[in-house]
Amino acid sequence: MSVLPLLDIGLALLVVAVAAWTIAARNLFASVLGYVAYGLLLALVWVRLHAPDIALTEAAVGGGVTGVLLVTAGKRLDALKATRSGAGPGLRERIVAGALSALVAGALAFVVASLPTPAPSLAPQAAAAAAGPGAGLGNPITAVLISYRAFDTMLEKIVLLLAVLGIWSVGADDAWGSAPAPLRRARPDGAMVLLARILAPIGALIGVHIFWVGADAPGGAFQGGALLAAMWMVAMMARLLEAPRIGSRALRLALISGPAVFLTVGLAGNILAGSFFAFPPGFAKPLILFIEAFMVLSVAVALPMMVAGPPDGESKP
Amino acid sequence: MNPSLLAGLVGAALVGLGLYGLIAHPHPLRKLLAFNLVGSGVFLVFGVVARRGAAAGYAFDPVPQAMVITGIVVAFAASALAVALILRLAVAGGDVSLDPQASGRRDDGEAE
Amino acid sequence: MSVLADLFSLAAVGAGVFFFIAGTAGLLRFPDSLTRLHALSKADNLGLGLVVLGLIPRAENPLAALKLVVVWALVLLSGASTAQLIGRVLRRGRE
Amino acid sequence: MSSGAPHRKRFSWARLAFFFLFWLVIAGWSARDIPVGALAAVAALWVSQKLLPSAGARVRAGPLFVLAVRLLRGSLAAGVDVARRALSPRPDLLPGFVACPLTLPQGAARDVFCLLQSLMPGTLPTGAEEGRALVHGLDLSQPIAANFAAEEALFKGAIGDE
Repeated sequence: MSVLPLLDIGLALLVVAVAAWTIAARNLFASVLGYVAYGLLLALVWVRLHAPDIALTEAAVGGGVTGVLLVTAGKRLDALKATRSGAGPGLRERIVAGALSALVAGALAFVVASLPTPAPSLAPQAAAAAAGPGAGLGNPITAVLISYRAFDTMLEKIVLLLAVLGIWSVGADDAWGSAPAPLRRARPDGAMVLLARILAPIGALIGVHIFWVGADAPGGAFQGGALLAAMWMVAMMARLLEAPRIGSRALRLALISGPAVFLTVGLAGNILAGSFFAFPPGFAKPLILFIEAFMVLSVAVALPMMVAGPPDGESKP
Repeated sequence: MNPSLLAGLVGAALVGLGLYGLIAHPHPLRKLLAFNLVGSGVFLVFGVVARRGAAAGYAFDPVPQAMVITGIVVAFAASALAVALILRLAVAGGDVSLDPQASGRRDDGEAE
Repeated sequence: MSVLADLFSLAAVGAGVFFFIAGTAGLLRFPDSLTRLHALSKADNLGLGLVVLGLIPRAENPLAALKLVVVWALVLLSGASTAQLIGRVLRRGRE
Repeated sequence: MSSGAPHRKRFSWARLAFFFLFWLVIAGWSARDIPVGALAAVAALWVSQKLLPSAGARVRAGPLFVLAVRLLRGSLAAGVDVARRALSPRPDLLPGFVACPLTLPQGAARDVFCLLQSLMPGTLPTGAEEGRALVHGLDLSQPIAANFAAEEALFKGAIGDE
């Protein structure tokens, strides 16, 4: 019984130490590796906060996909031989920055320690949403995402779309419509290829499972989609698949399918159930799963396209 | 010390560490990493709020938790956009300096 | 019967923990990154395998037991693959 | 049996069955989930065929069983070996690289073989170059190259590549 608090404190110290390492590390690569480890440790903290859904998202997106994004960016910078980044601030500025950061952290810690009791909570409303418009969902977080705060979730899908568009538009003008550069230039090692060949189908299967159980248990469209995205990226890193041309119609349809279906069902709710994003009684769960299936597709396609970066005009499909 | 207070303090420390890295590192990718630390610290504080708001039969308040999930994905999208801009800066300027004096070739970056 | 199963679990999990500790000892004591890689991949694979073996009698049904084996197989696959990849990077770094 | 096409089809069924069983293992048995599991298995099969088209290797049960036993025994020996070296008063090591000739052609079979070798005692392949696997050994006083060649012959027997 008394081991758990010690484990908590150990975990907390470890998370802060690894975070400090990512800041202090000499080179970018070491820092990124530290960040991936940090993401996985942070997922454990989320588990301790009774937030397994966030833990899954943090492990997949915060640790894995962000790690691949940064490692790929570092390799591309190396290839550009653009390593000069200017001098850092001097010792005096560092001390001032450190003191100010400590002040901010201290103030935040004070606020956290003096949060009001009893804590304000929207849980009753969420419970009502899970019982009412989100009927049949055992996972309150999915109920909140798709029913109670459906608008936020839909706009977040549009943010993903905007980010992809923003990244594509950063590319050179004459490269428009072509494929992004491959994630790795070098020929991959046999061990990497084998790992991708075995892991990718199994990971895809697990991704579908996480999406499917998300209605009633930890998991859901984001987590499942992020896992599928990670598997696609593993296959791209092994050079078994290449990123599609950004002009591809299938790619564009997949990208917009999530928000489009979400919006269409929302508008249909206006007519059939009386208000925007209201689900007709009795159809809530199948409709929600229908929306989520397309959200999975959008997330699974959007994340790798963001990592792959702007079209590069060189790689022929 | 209960786990949620501890996690809140960790969140505060992460915000401080990230803030320092954001100011102190000259390399934009390192700045981006530090900024992600700040972000996850804020999420953690939000998670503490969610944990404290346990009510209606749940061990947590699902609303902030759902928003953290949305937040993580949006933060990733922002990071990916930042990476694309940094790489473009490197292609255009030949280096990744954010210091306008340090880079001589910045102005003719458009002429490719 | 259940006492026997408990004893089996205890022995297997204990042996697994022993190999984890041995792997960590190797990580700390071996002279270079390549030898440390051996220590981690081999001792921890066996350690996890023994832990899984010890937990199998406690699984609710055969599918749950198989799930434990699957976890082990996935860790084995990813551990062995990344060990080879890291080893390659280290070898290239030496040449 | 000699033509490629029916063989390839049979092999796909085996993979499909594997993925469906995998679904059952992670999802548990529930009648409501079975259709989704079947769909997921088909999706996984599609991914798998895309990344590694079935080559039609004639896997034989007997040698495969021998291989599996050797693998399990090898992993056990590898763990014990490393534990002994790590816990002995002075780490008992003679590390170094050995270039072992590979007769398996480049491809999935060779990659699987290298993966298995990385689980064996004292050896860690670190990539292949020009038909040779560069194996890192913990103890160069052991016959690493000879063991490697013997294991490769056994492996080729198991996958039906004589």
